[in-house]
Parts: sequence; C-alpha cells; structure tokens
Amino acid sequence: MPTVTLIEAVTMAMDHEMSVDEDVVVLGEDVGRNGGVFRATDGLQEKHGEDRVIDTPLAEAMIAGLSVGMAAQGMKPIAELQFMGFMFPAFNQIVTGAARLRNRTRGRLSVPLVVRMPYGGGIHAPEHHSESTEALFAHIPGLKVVTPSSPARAYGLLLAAIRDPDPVIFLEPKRIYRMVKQEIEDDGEAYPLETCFIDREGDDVTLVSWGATMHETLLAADELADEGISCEVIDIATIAPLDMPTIFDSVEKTGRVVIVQEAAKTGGVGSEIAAEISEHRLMSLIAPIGRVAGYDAIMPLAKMERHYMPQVVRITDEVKKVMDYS
Amino acid sequence: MPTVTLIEAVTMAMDHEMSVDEDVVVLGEDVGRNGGVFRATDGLQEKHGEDRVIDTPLAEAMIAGLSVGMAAQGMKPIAELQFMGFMFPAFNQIVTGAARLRNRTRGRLSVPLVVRMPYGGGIHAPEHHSESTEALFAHIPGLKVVTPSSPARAYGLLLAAIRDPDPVIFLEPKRIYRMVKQEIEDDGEAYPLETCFIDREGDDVTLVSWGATMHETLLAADELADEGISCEVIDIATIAPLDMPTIFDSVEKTGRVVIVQEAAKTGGVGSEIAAEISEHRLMSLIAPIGRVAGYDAIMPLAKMERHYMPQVVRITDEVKKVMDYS
Amino acid sequence: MPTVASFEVSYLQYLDENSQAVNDLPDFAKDTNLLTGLYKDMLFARTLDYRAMSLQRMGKMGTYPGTLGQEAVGVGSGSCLGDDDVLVPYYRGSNTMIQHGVKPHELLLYWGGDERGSDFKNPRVRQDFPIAVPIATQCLHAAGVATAMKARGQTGRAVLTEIGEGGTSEGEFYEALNVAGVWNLPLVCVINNNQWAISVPAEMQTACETFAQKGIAAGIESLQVDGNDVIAVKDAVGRAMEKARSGGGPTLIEAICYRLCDHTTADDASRYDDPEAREEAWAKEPLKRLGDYLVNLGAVTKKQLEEFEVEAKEAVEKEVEIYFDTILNNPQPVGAMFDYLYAELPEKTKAQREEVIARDLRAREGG
Amino acid sequence: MPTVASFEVSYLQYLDENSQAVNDLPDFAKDTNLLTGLYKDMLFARTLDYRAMSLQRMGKMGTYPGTLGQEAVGVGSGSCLGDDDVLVPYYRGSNTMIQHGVKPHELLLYWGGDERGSDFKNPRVRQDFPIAVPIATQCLHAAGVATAMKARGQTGRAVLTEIGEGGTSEGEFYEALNVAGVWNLPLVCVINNNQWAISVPAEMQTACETFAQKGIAAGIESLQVDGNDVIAVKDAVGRAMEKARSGGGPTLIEAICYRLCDHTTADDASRYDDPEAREEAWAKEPLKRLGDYLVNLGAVTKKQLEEFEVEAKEAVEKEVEIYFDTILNNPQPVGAMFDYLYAELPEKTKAQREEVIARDLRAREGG
Ligand SMILES: Cc1ncc(C[n+]2csc(CCOP(=O)(O)OP(=O)(O)O)c2C)c(N)n1
Ligand SMILES: Cc1ncc(C[n+]2csc(CCOP(=O)(O)OP(=O)(O)O)c2C)c(N)n1
Ligand SMILES: [Mg+2]
Ligand SMILES: [Mg+2]
Repeated sequence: MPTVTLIEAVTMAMDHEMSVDEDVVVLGEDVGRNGGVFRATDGLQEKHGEDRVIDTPLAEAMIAGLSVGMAAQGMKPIAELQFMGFMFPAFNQIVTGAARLRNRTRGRLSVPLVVRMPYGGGIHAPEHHSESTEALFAHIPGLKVVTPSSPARAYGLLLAAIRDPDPVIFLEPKRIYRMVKQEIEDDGEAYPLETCFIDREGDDVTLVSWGATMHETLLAADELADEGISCEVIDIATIAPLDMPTIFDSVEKTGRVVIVQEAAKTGGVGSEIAAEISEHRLMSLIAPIGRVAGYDAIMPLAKMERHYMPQVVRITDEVKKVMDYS
Repeated sequence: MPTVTLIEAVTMAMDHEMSVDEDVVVLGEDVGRNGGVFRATDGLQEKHGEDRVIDTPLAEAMIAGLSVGMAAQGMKPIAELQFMGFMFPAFNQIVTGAARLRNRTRGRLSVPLVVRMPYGGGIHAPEHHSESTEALFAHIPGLKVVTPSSPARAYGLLLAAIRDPDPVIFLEPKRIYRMVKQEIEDDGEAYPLETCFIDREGDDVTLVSWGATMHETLLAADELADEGISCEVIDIATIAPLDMPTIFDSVEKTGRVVIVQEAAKTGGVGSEIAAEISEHRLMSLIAPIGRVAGYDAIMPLAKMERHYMPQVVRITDEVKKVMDYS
Repeated sequence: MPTVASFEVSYLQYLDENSQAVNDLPDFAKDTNLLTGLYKDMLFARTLDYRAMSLQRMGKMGTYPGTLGQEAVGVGSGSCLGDDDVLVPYYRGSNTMIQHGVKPHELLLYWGGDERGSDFKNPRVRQDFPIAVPIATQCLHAAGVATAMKARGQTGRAVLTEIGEGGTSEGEFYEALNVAGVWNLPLVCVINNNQWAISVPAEMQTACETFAQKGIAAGIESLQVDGNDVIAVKDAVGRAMEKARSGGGPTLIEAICYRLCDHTTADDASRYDDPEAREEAWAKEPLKRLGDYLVNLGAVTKKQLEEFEVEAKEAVEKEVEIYFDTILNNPQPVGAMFDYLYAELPEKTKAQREEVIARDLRAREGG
Repeated sequence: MPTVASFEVSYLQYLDENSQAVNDLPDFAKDTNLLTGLYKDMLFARTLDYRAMSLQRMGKMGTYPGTLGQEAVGVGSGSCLGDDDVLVPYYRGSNTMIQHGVKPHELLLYWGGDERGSDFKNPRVRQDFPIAVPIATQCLHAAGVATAMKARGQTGRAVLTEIGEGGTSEGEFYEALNVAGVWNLPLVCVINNNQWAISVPAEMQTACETFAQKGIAAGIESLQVDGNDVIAVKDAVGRAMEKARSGGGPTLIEAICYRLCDHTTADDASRYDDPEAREEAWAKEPLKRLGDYLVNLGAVTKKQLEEFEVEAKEAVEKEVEIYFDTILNNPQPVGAMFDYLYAELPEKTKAQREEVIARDLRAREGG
C-alpha cells in the first residue's frame, strides 16, 4: 500500500477514476503540463493525454460553464479552480448553472461535475489565497460540499464526489496537503457522502470541525484529555448536506458542543450546525454552544494570519469555558 | 407629507441625496430613460441628468467593478442590479473589490457604494427572479447588508446606506414594493444602521424576521394574539452587522424564539441568529429555537412558489409548537 | 508602423427591403416550397406570440418575451439544426427551439411557471438546453457541449447558441467565444441584434460599429446578416453549422432586425422607443419581406397567405389547449419541488419534502 | 458580400533586436539623458527583482512575482504617468508602480505580507490602486476611476491599467474595454504579453494572432508594440495617455516581451518552458537592447553601465533596510486586522477585536 499525503491521495483518486471511466476528464488552469500549481494533477496529463487533462484559458466562469455543458453531455468533468479566492468569477455558473440543471429540466439533463479547489490559510500565501468561504456553497440547494481532513478521506470522498451524479464542490484544505502521510490502498473504494466521521470518542463535550482545523481540534482534544476532559471529535466531511443525526447522537451523550471553523464566524457553517442543535436538541444542552472561528475580519496577509485562525489554545479555552459553565 | 409605497420611498431617498450631494450618482441597466424595470429610478434621470443617472451596458461585474473605481475617487455610486438572481456576475467585484479596498489599503482608499437589488419571491416572476440569497453577503466581512420592511424604513435606511462611508448591499423586498403606503416626510432623516426595530411588543415568544416576511410575521402575531399568545416582533433591518443585543433582550423576556426567513433554511441568516442565541442566551431559552424558512430546494417557478415560501400558517404552527414545548 | 493583422466584417442579404433579390439566391432558396414552409413557420411564431401575450394579459400566463420582428432570426437559425445538433437557446429563442422540435405548449408551460416546460419530450431535442435567463451563461454551456462533441470525436454534430446584442456586453459571452476559438469548437453563436436591451439601445452597449466584430477578439470568423431576411439567416447559419460539423470551427453571426414588441409583457416600450424608428422597422419586417417575395414570384397567392393565417391560429390553439389541460388537470405535485434537486434526495431534506406535501394535503382538505 | 467594417493592428518598434533604430525616434528618445534614466530605472527594477527573490529564498519574504525580461513594459508605461494620473496596476506591476512613485520598500512590505505596503505614502500615488491579485478585476476599477474623472470633467487626467496576456481571457477584461469604448473613457490598458500565464503559453489562451485585436471587440484603438523596446513602449503609452487626457478616449496596447523568470518564486518554469525559446528571448531583452544602443551611440560607456549596477544595488539595499526595519521594529499591532474593515467598527465585532488583542498580549507575556 502506498503511503501518501492528502494531495497525493487527491491525485490518486483522479487517476483511478480516469483509468476506469473514460468520461472523466480534468480541466483547469495549469493542470496539464505543469501538473497544477499545487501539483494535484501531477503526471495525469502524461498518463491520460492532453485530451483528458486540459489546460484551459484563464477564466473561471468559463471553466465552470464549460463543465456544465460537458456534464450535460454525460462527461464527468473535474474542474480545478486554482484557489478558492478565485472561485468568485465561477460562482454564477456554479449557482445558476451547475446546481440547477437537473431541477430545471425535471431530471432530463444533469451535471455530474466536481469542482475542486484548495482553500484556507496558514501557508503564508499572497492576498486572496487564504480564504475559507465554504458557507457560500453550503447555502445553495442543488450542490453538495465536501472537504477531507486526511489522505484516506481525500481519496475516498473524492472518488464518491466524482461518481456522484450531481455537482460536488470538493474543497481541499491546502494547509494540510502535505502535513501527514497515510497508507492507502488504491482500490477504488469510495467513502459515503453525507456522513460524519467520529474521530475520537468522548463523553464530556462534542467538538465538531472539518478540513484543516480538524488538526487543531484533535490536538486540543489531546491536551484536554491530559486535563481530564473527554472530547468526542467529529469531522463532518460533507459540509452540505449535513449528517446531523451523528452530531445529535453525540450531543445527547455529552450535552456540550464546541464548533471549530477557520471561516469568518458570522454566517459560517458552524452557525448552521449550532442552529440545528438549538432547534432539535436544545434540551440535551447543558452549556451554550461554543464557536471557535476565524474573526469577522478580512483574512490578514501573511504576517498576521496566525492571529486570525483558530489555534489550539482558542479551542481549549472555549472547551474549558463550556465545561465550566453552570 | 407624501404618502408613498416602499419603492417610491426608495426613489425619494435617492432623489433627496442626489439633490444635496453631487457625488451621488445612480447607475445600472435601464435605470435611466426607463426609470428601472420596477421604476425605482423613475424620474431621476429627467431631474438629475444623464451624467448622474446612467444607463450602463449589460454587465453586472462591470457595474460593480466600475462603482468600486468611482467610489475610490470619492464619488458615491448607487448601483442597481436588476434582480438578486443576476448579482452573481457582480459577486467577485463585491467580495474581492468593494468589501476589501479600505482594509487592503489601511484606509487610504474606501468604497462608499450602495448596491441595490430587488429580491424575494411571490410575484410570479420568471426563473431566477425570485431568490433570497442575502446570507451570501452577510458572511463577507467588509460589507453591510440592509433590507427595509416598510416605506419609512426604505427611506431612512437607504439614506443611511448612501451616507455610509463603506459598501452597503441594500436589498429591496420586491413583493412588498407596492403593498402598503405610508406617510413620509422627505426630510433627509436617516435611520441608524445596525439597529433592529421592535415592531410589536410581547411576552410569550420573540419573532425575528426582515424584509417581505415581516408582513406574514406580523399577520401571524395578530392571529396568535387572538389565541392568547403574545408575540414580540423584531425586524432586524440590518442583516449584517446584526444588532444582537436587541434580540437578546427580547429573548431574555420571552424565552422563546421563532425566526422567519424566505431564504433556503440551511445556512441562512436565521441560522446565524439562532447560533448567536445558543451561544449567548442559551439559558434564557425555554424552548427550541424555531426557524420557519424557505425549503432547501430551488425556488420553484410561479405555479409552485407559494408552497415554497413561509406562509402565515407555517409561522403560527411553529409558534404553537414552540409554545407547547415542555 | 507596419500592419500585423487585418480584419473585415461582411454583410449578407438576399432579399432587400422591397423583397427584391439582391444576390444570387442559395440553392435551398430556389425551392419555393421550402420558402413557403419557412413563411408558415414564421407565421406560426407570430401567431403564438400574439396568443401568448393575450394569455398573459388575461392572467393565464407569466411574463412572456415576444419575438415580433425577430421571426426570421429564430426560424432561420433553428431550421439549420439537425437531429444530432444541440441547441442552447436564450430566453427569446422560442422560435429556434420550436424549429428544432420543442413543443410550443412546452414553452407555454415554461413561461406559465411550470418546470415541466423544460423537460422537452421530443427525442430530437432531449439534449437541448432549457432556456437560459441569466444572460450569456448559455454561451458557455454551448461551448461545453461543443467541447464534449469534440472530445468524443463526434464529427457531424454541432452546437447552436444565441444571445441578444445587449448580452454581448457580458464577459461570459466573450469567454465562450474565446475558448471556442482556441479549441476550434463546433459552435455557432447567433446574435439577435434587435436594437434593444430592454430600454437600452444598441449604440449604448458598445462603441463597435458591428456586433459581429466582437468575434475578432476571439479570432473566429464573424459576419453580419440581414436578420429580416430569413434566406440570409438560414444561409449564413446553415453554412456555419456545416463548417462546425466538419471540424472547421466556430462562427459568430450578427443578425440585424428590430424588436417590434415590448421587451416582455412586463415592459412598455413606448416609454423609450421612438415611434418613427419603429414605424420604419415595420416596413422591413421578415414576414412581409418573404411573403411579398413569394407573391411577386407567383409561388403563393395573397389568398393563400390568408389561409395560412387561419391554419396557424388553429395550430396555436391546439397547443394552448394542451397547456391548459396540463396545468389544470395535471398539475405538478408539490413534492416535485424536491424530486429533481439531486438524483437522490439527501436525508437532511426528506422531512421538508414530507412537510410540504402534508401542508398541501391539509390545505386541500380545507384547513 | 459587402464589407461593412475593417480593422488593422499595427506594430511599433524603434530599436530592433540588434539595438539598431528602425524608425525615426520620437523626440523624447533624442534626449540620451532621458534614455539613460530609463536604463537606470530598468536596472533598478532588475536589481530589486533579484534581491526580492533572494529574500524569498531566505524565507524573509513571501511569494514574489518577478519582472525579468519585462522591465521595459513596466518602466516604459509607468514613465508616462503624471501627477494627476491614476495607476491601477496588476500584481506584476511593480515597475510601473515605482515609476509613478510607489516606494520599493512598500512593495516589499506587500509581498512580505504586511498590508501597509498598499498604503502608499507618496502623495503622488495616494489615489493609485493597490496591486490586484484577482485577475482582470483591476481593469474595471480602472474604468471606474476613469468614469469619475470624466463625470467630473477632469480633462488632463487619465488612468493606466495593465494585465497579463493570460488575463485577457477573463470576461472582466473585456467588459472594462467595452465600457471604456462606449463611454470614451480616459483609459489606457497595457497588456504585458510575456508569453506565459504561469505554465500556459500565449497560443493556448486564444486563437487571436494578436492580443491587441481584442480591443476591436470594444471598438477602441488597439496596437502592438515591441515590449523589449522601452522607447516603443514609452512612445505608444505616452501618446495614448495624452490622447486619453485630452478627451480622445481609450487605447489598448499589447507589449510583446518574454517572462525570463519563473511565474513567481513558487513556480518552476523549467517544468514547462523550452530552454531554447528562453535562450532566444534572452537575446532580445530590454536592458541589453537599450544599453547597447546607448553604448553604440557613445552616450554611455560600458564601464558606466557597470557603475550603474553598483548604484542600483545600493539603492535597493536601502529599500531592503527600510523593509526590515518596519517588519522587525515596527510591526502592525494585531488589532489592525479590525481597524480598517469599516470607517467605524461595528458593535458586533468589537469583542473580537478585544479578544485578538488580549490573546496576543497573553502570548507575548509568555503564555
Ligand atoms: C445576467 C442578467 N442580467 C440581467 C438580466 C435582466 N434582463 C433580461 S433581458 C435583458 C435585456 C437583454 O437584452 P438583449 O441581450 O439585447 O436581448 P433581447 O432581450 O433584446 O433579446 C435584461 C437586462 C438577466 N436576465 N440576466
Ligand atoms: C481570477 C484569478 N484566477 C487565477 C489566478 C491565479 N493566477 C495568478 S497569475 C496567473 C497567470 C496569469 O498570467 P498572465 O495574465 O499572462 O500574467 P503574467 O503572470 O504572465 O504577468 C494565474 C492563473 C488569479 N490570480 N486570479
Ligand atoms: Mg436586444
Ligand atoms: Mg503572461
């Protein structure tokens, strides 16, 4: 079994699916000869040819809109947008095009499309390269939104996304692209979408996160364990549609929740999770729902970005606050 | 005092501010000779001239991007986007351009811009003409998002928006454009932003809404009063940044909350309000937080749209559920 | 300064304003039966238009974008579509769509506010896109369909898309042409230059003297045709489609006509249109143009033209009947709001579907 | 088919690859002091570039987009900017910005990850836009600034903006040119055609034989210049700016050169660039071009050129010192993250500001 990083797992999943399904094609800026600015498509063009790993002109609306047309013909495009900060020109096509075609035509046409993009901060990248705006996609009916927090999940969830008959926004937490390696069998086994993963069982408090901040969340859980606080840690993995039952079960057990997100706090995915809990499991709660999040500020440039992001200490502080609540 | 509809109040506010501030200009598709497809700019070009009420080419990104440039020079553009469904091409310029310029330049340049757009369903409009995606703007630091629920508020809040030194997204609930008339003095008095309005005082449950659904929410409160349920009704008016203290005070009093929004439930502004309450006033709650919202489906075409939207009966049902909770 | 590149835009017209042939007609146009067929199709278009507007006025349909004065653009272009071609229309594309095989009552359903109007039942058009309301987005979808055809080596197929002259100001229009050019896609894009984008006249959209020249920015063949002359439209689009099908790449065609109706039923053009300009435009309109030509030629009589009108009305009425029958006797169940969102409805959303169905049931049972 | 419109794109060059004058030089170029100044400015640009890259390699700066081989485009264009003009640069516009008056250390600050680098202190450039990273967005800002100038009747002012040849595939580029055309805005747009958009060569962006011809789609004057010839760049941009200032409207200028560096410090061009093509391009590069010309002319000696290098290094080092001094001795307080979001921080956000400050304090106090 190869031992791979998260980004290598992304490549592996695309490679696998391109090998077994000739309708799968990859397109985007610099995905071909260059193998992607992060190298997510490294080697794919050499192996699958220029017709299936396509360097496009520089235009994100075009990449998305073109993909809608291709998908409507039964192809399965995997479109790469270079950074989430550059998805905005494509947003029109994603929302008014991709998300709606099946519904608009009562199922006559559909859009089996994956739009991949790296997101999040912490790598000292230039301006507009570090944002986390997954909540914008999560509000749009017709889309699915997925983000992996480990190489194995990247592989399994991306396979699921490619095979999904509907548009999936696949968000890659670039800060952890190369953080850890994992042994993964390249066996084409997909993971289920709309399913949370319980990464650590615990009794005192439920920590919910996704993507790169799973890393800090698990570290916080470790630290807290040393202090005698037992955390259950959930990786939601599919941001939309959310698997709330898994979270509800945990909340019933622990009665306390802290949600960790890198995105700006207001209107983030964490707010939706908190709202669902306050609607459906309010009476299980024995403490306020904590949200550790990026501030409601514009992601600062490199020199200050670490202050913006949820660090381990912010998580442990919040958990202690929630634990101390009475 | 003239008796005006909400849309006439919008026109009145623009007219007033154009008369007293020569930096204020109006631009958009069909805003000039035609006076806007809803007639919001009716008569403005005749009065203020073609140089200040400008018919643009048909391109929303352009309207927004141009406005950023104009605003950086100290002009105060009021840009009209014809329908919220057509704001998506402009979203890039609003998010990466308008919302950030002050922050990016440490205050050297700023964007005193208002982007107006009609939103919401219920008028049997064609496809893409009926959506409510205010939550997308509300998540973006650097923006303010405002929506009026009455002619007086339209006038006062739009004046505030125009005078605000930063970009304000001004959302006009088109379903109630002409629903009621109100006497308004054209005195140039602005209303404060970031301030909720308490439209009805009550003790049993707090109803929170904004825009067109304030209408159904108030009707529901009337009906419920007949049944002996006393509702406090809050119009948030400024969607971002939210005036939570006013809502918190009400929740402390009533212990019960139902939020009413027309937008799709998941990831809507209602989720943020619920999350804030569950973080800061959890222990005031004696019942789960109810959310009456548009479904997580694509806004249907005219024949089915009424089923999509929050009707009075859905609100009264939810309030009763919350009241019956024990 | 040496010249490193030069370009020309040409203009195609066969029948002039007085219905006189100004050029050698293309072969198809020597077949007067075929021309009579085109005339009848344009007449059907106009009849449907008037009927749809009257339905709207009676509150029996939603907003409707008429095609008055633009029948030659839609019918001429649409008549060039083969079984294997794909049409990616814009909202004023009714006539193009009908030419390819979309049922007129489907269009009534769509504009009447019923999603089933985009579930085209004719196998010939199952791959066609539904109407695009967000302007210019369709151009990219069309380029995508063309990309799929090319990737799969499907010569013999091509894509037709259309846009208004106002829509050419949108960046997505240009992005689509640009990629079509560089990838040599089998795509034909027709600009319906009807002089107006709602109230904004064409000369306020761009400084260009022609809309066709916008194709030069994409390096693709571009030309102008008289959009009131269905023969010119059909000839230009037909040749462009044939070129596209055989690997020759994309073409941009500007068809010049005049929007003789309001923008939609929600508009009142008298607020901004000049009555004289409109009067002038009426003199050039496409039905008169072809009708006079056929009468002058002796191919049809004036009396026959009148008979065609009766036939058209009958044909339209049949479509209106199906429309009414569908919305009155066979409305969509409310659950349909959820049934096509995804191939399979997410768990999270199932309760909402049940709620909307239960509420509807309760309301019907007289709650 | 009659031709209804025709267009030409011309090419401007004064010094050829061998530094020979191929055209009568414009007046300014007869002033060898001025030319020597331009040479020094290009040399400063190159020196700064190398230094910034070495800083990045040492981990003392962030990603940096070099301008090697493109010095004539930036210096030539920027030298045409007057006190009242506004520059709306793109991310590879360092040299244009410096020409107008942005301090080189401000650029280092920006790319070093400090927002204060966009708070240009020189009064001459207080109205200039900061660097635009989202490609093509700057073109619309530039058109907006030009709209303000026009609306206020400020003749004598004009706006310069720039974009890469890859960026011309974005719709917003085209939208900006189109509105500039139809409103006759005082706008000059320079395309830095450096042959590459990261790894994608120019011929994969578009089927156009020139990028200049994209202006034809906007109905505006468009031309090509030799982007390795600073005289040609300065002449073309200077005349275009003058035209814009005096109400003559917009111009699109394609400057052809070659990106002799990696896309940014995060890139490795050897993965895709052809060493031979790069070798060829080195022979045409702008410093050699002008230096040889000045030496041949006898205006400067080879030895002087070497002295210029020393001077340039010293000047760059001064800027680097200010950069280090600022980030090390005068870093931004963490609250700054909130201080420029709005003119006044919303109530809702104040607690967050306090939190970040308190946390920072605690961390410093050794938490
Ligand atoms: C992106 C977008 N912006 C605005 C609109 C609203 N709108 C509908 S039609 C129209 C005018 C279009 O004019 P043109 O492109 O010339 O086409 P025509 O209607 O004349 O056929 C506008 C502004 C829209 N549908 N989509
Ligand atoms: C909207 C957007 N998409 C993608 C990127 C990422 N990106 C940065 S530079 C670049 C290539 C640009 O090439 P070109 O326009 O030729 O300019 P050059 O870098 O060669 O000067 C890309 C794709 C971006 N910054 N903005
Ligand atoms: Mg038109
Ligand atoms: Mg380039």
